[in-house]
Amino acid sequence: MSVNLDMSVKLGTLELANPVMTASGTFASGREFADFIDLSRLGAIVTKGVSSEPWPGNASPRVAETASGMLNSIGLQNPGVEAFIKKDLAWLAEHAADTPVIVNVSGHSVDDYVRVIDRLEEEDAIDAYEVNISCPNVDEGGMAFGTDCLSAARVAASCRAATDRTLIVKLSPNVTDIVSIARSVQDAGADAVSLINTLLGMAIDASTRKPMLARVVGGLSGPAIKPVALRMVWQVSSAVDIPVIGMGGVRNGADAVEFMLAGASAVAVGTANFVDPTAAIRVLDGLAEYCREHGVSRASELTGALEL
Amino acid sequence: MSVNLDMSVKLGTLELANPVMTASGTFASGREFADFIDLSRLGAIVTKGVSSEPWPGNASPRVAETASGMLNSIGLQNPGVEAFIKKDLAWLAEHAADTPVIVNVSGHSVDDYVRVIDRLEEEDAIDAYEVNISCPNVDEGGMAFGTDCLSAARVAASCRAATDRTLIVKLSPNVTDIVSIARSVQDAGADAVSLINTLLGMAIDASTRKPMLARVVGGLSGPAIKPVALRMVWQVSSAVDIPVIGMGGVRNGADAVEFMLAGASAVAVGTANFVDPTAAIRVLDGLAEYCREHGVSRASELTGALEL
Amino acid sequence: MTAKPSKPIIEAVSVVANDRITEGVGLMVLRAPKVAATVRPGQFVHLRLDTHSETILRRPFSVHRASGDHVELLYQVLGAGTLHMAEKRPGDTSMDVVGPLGHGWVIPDGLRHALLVAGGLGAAPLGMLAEHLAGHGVAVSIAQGAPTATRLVARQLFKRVARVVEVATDDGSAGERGLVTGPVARLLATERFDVAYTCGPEAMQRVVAGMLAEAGVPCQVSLERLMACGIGACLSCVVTTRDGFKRACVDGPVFNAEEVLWDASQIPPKH
Amino acid sequence: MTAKPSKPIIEAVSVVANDRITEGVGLMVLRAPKVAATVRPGQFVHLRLDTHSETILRRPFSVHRASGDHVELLYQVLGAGTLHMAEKRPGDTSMDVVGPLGHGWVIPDGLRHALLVAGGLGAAPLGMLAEHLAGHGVAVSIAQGAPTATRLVARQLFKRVARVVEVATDDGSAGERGLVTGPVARLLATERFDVAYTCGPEAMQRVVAGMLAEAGVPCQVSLERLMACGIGACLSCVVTTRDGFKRACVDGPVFNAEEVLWDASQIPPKH
Ligand SMILES: Cc1cc2nc3c(=O)[nH]c(=O)nc-3n(C[C@H](O)[C@H](O)[C@H](O)COP(=O)(O)OP(=O)(O)OC[C@H]3O[C@@H](n4cnc5c(N)ncnc54)[C@H](O)[C@@H]3O)c2cc1C
Ligand SMILES: Cc1cc2nc3c(=O)[nH]c(=O)nc-3n(C[C@H](O)[C@H](O)[C@H](O)COP(=O)(O)OP(=O)(O)OC[C@H]3O[C@@H](n4cnc5c(N)ncnc54)[C@H](O)[C@@H]3O)c2cc1C
Ligand SMILES: Cc1cc2nc3c(=O)[nH]c(=O)nc-3n(C[C@H](O)[C@H](O)[C@H](O)COP(=O)(O)O)c2cc1C
Ligand SMILES: Cc1cc2nc3c(=O)[nH]c(=O)nc-3n(C[C@H](O)[C@H](O)[C@H](O)COP(=O)(O)O)c2cc1C
Ligand code: FES
Ligand code: FES
Repeated sequence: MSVNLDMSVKLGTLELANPVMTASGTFASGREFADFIDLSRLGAIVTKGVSSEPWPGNASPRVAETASGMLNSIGLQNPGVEAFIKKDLAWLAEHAADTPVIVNVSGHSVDDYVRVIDRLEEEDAIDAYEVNISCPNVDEGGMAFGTDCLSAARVAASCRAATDRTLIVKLSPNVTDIVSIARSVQDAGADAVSLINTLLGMAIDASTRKPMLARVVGGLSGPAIKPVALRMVWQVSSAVDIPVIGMGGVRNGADAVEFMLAGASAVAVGTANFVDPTAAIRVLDGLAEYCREHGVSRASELTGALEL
Repeated sequence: MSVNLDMSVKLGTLELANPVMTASGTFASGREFADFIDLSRLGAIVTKGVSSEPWPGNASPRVAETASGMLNSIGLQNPGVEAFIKKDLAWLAEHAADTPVIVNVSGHSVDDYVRVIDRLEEEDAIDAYEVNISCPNVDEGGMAFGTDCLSAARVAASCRAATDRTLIVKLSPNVTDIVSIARSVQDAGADAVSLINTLLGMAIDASTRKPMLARVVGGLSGPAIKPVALRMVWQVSSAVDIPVIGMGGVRNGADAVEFMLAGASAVAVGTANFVDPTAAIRVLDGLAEYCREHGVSRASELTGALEL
Repeated sequence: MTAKPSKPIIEAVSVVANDRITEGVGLMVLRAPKVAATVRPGQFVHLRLDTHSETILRRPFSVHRASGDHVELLYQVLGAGTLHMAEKRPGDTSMDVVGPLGHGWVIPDGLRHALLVAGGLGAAPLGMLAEHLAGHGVAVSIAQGAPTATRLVARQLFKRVARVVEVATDDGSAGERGLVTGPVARLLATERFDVAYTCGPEAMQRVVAGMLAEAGVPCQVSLERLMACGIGACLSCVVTTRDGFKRACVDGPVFNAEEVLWDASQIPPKH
Repeated sequence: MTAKPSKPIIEAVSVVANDRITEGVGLMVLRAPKVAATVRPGQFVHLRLDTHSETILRRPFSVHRASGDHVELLYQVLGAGTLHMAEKRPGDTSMDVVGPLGHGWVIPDGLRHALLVAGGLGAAPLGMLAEHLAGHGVAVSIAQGAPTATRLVARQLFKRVARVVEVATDDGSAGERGLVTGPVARLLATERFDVAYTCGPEAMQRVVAGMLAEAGVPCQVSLERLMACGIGACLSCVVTTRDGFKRACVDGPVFNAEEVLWDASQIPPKH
């Protein structure tokens, strides 16, 4: 990277070396990608969702391919916060000590979220929490918290009270008015919002007459949803004062630029990691190349620089 | 078509020879497609949106291609109900007299919708109205009516009072809870609901930093949105008693089958008409072929036949 | 010479040849007997590149030439679609076209001398016109502009059929240095034209149309718009005219210059 | 013989050959020197077919054989991806693979006699194993089943390296009429095996695993699951085992039969 190009961005008080992070649930805790990329180059690693107790996830099939996208109904399968600390956090501390770690937090209830954070507060080497109030794949909690201003604010406020670390709230796109949800969590003390989580969708196999997912419905991700994601990032960033982390179908540098122009301070790469394990780094390199080609000396200048 | 295969379906009291219709705004009033297909084979022709006065539509560019989809911000450009009657209805009466005609109705206010219907009540050769309370591309009215139960019910009730013809209300997917909107319009007297209209989206050109659409945001359609559409058709048809017309990314017979399994009584072909002017007929032929191959003797058996 | 256009059809095509003719420009020869037999100068085809691509829309291309069973497309490589186009090999049968589409150039009765003004790839729809006019004994003069010499496409064709070809390039690498307006002014000063036909960047067409209006020469322009359907159904391609919005795909792409209100930039600005 | 698998890489591949070997089955030979050099029997590659296709996910395929710079994939044409695969021509350089992936077959020390049980395309991951075992002096017996004679893929390879190949087809067009369980029962009755390896439809593997458990022969199964990432990150490919969920892509696709709880049907039922 050229000495003249400053890729760093700020999310509240959290400084990142560059705006490219991973999207929760698509990067595990990084270990699986260490064969392919240099984790220390990432702006941040966002871990898979972590709950207070182990969650088994949903029955299979759990994924289905759709036009330029995929559905998943993994259901936040994870071994619980204790195992996460022992295995994932420890591995990260050893192998990616310089990369900021953002832990994605899942819960079936407000107390559940707080329990995870309480436990993680005892650990070092965590830079921020991303509270997932938007998972369409669990029956209790999950997306239900993210589709109503009051409950979204309740989760955000309780998590806020539990930590001084950077608090990001992850928003659901399955709402009439994402701006009012974003405002609610901002008012409840969130330092940033991330969006979008997956769109609730469904796929059917005509020949067997069965849903493609055992759970029937699942979350749609990938390039197909990028237009919806860009629109929401633009709407939300125009309305709130806290930084926005944009995601939804990002797979190259141009996509990252588009999200930043729409108002994102940072971007996350999700489904693209499955297609190409080096996707996050390609996004980063592409973004840097764009900046150099377009005479942008600080990547953060792109944020909100859409010309209307 | 084999004598043994009954393709007919019912939408309330309206009988269609088969369940394949065109999606409003993607088929004009049929004339442009007469060079390519036999219009009399369609289950119904759904016209473009018609308003009481001429509407100019939005500035250009009005379309942008996205991954497996497209955005449009046409903005319901139309010459108004009088010109529609003189040109389009007259043409249809002459060239597609046997094909049921469903007029898609646009309005900026409740009165506006009613005015269009009042005027059309004077005309023969209209089989149903589809009231569009879900257009994301107009500033007043449009989608605003479709994202709130009360205003949706208000439009539906006023239109209901204005006509005895089959009344279809077209729903917006840009809502937290499409089921409650569907219930509201059912309770207000709608004979059927159609869904989904487009998802609100946005595209940006990184190199110029400008939105791809002059109006900035537009409606996303095409295969990309099919998973969202299927999910909503399934949710709505499980919750209401009136028939559901399903659409969103339908381009072949299997897609039509999927929508019917999810609960649709009929399906509409939209964006696919742009890609292939014979798309609607291909969907129809594909659906019939599926029925024959799978021993389905009445297409209507497929409605809601999803095996869970 | 201006019969009603024949009905468009969908025709499966196969690639006969596809060659890069200069930096970023390709010439694709397609076998498309039905379209080749009915297309008229200035009409276009709507090309489907692939049925399982994530870019779902067709791409509109003027027919550059048509002869026998073949139509030729002269195309600039810009984005996903044209990149994909450039990869097609002879023998490829994965594409189809809808066409012929649109109203082409109108050739007035008794036409004796025509001026063709081509800017960059705007030469594409003028190729077939030039051949057609010359074949009918019309004198053809051509003013052609491009950024640089290698971008002066269709030069052989133009030289073969035109009485005069005057050239300008931005960098002076061929003809005079500057815009195509130079040659146009010179030709207008020395010759009399019954009609002018122009295609190229919209800003150029606008200026050229102004010069011709001043010179009292009726001018036809061929406009590009984003086109979803290409057959008049979607209203994505509107052109603002004195009579309100018209659809470039069916009411154009050729318009009389005087009816066009040059008040909007419609194409994604990168192009 | 069971060293830690080598690290997976992304390798650009070119098509050396791609032939239809029977109704609906193709054999694709890819130039992929790095993967070819490190892949072990039972491992797979995750194939990206196209970068502008609307089907965005990679497709997992067992390496059927590897030699020199080449890997061979034996594939059944089922849906969008494999249809597209069947269209690829020699010289195509549009694809890449991630691989080698997964834990392959475990070859116990001192192995002398192995039973391989292949159902349909389950023969794919057993090809390289059979060659490898034979090359190391292990006696190989094979029970192979398929719907009909033409679907008995890899027959030449199996005949070349195995001591015995017993065959069953549903329609009796080759070998005995019936399921592969017939030949398995016969082989188990007459011979002693140190280990058995099986791949094929899950219902078949389950029954075969049961027979082997009864006969006291340790059995390894190779399971197919929908795989988004193929590298252990997405949890789309879980297999229910006695120790909870395991990921087929990194903890498998080969599992010891006894650890698998055959309680879920994971693959879209059409296949
Ligand atoms: C009637 C007509 C005739 C044309 N004839 C020619 C020709 O002979 N030779 C040639 O090189 N080009 C011609 N063009 C322009 C050509 O259609 C575009 O360059 C091409 O569609 C770009 O596709 P892409 O995928 O490479 O670009 P992308 O930018 O990736 O395309 C994205 C979308 O924008 C549309 N688009 C982008 N640029 C244009 C444009 N300038 N005009 C219309 N749509 C555009 C595409 O069709 C597609 O829908 C013509 C356009 C029209 C309307
Ligand atoms: C480890 C492993 C090894 C395999 N080896 C072989 C092999 O050697 N030869 C062979 O013919 N097939 C093999 N398969 C199955 C092969 O991956 C599928 O047949 C193929 O992905 C189908 O793709 P499609 O686009 O044609 O089908 P579609 O049904 O259109 O695919 C849709 C989605 O479902 C997935 N899918 C569909 N069927 C299967 C399946 N049976 N297993 C896993 N994913 C599936 C696809 O990958 C894709 O994501 C293997 C699968 C796995 C998991
Ligand atoms: C398989 C899968 C698992 C996911 N798991 C989580 C999760 O645990 N927590 C979360 O907040 N989001 C989760 N997501 C959502 C992504 O983080 C992201 O918001 C979404 O996929 C959109 O981005 P993309 O289109 O780049 O994938 C998951 C997405 C996928 C595809
Ligand atoms: C260019 C365009 C114009 C449209 N105009 C209308 C309209 O006038 N009225 C309406 O109710 N829906 C309109 N729609 C929405 C479609 O009828 C349909 O609901 C939507 O596009 C989803 O279906 P599809 O994915 O098959 O296109 C329009 C869609 C497009 C793409
Ligand atoms: S391109 Fe659809 S109306 Fe012209
Ligand atoms: S395929 Fe992603 S974890 Fe196995």
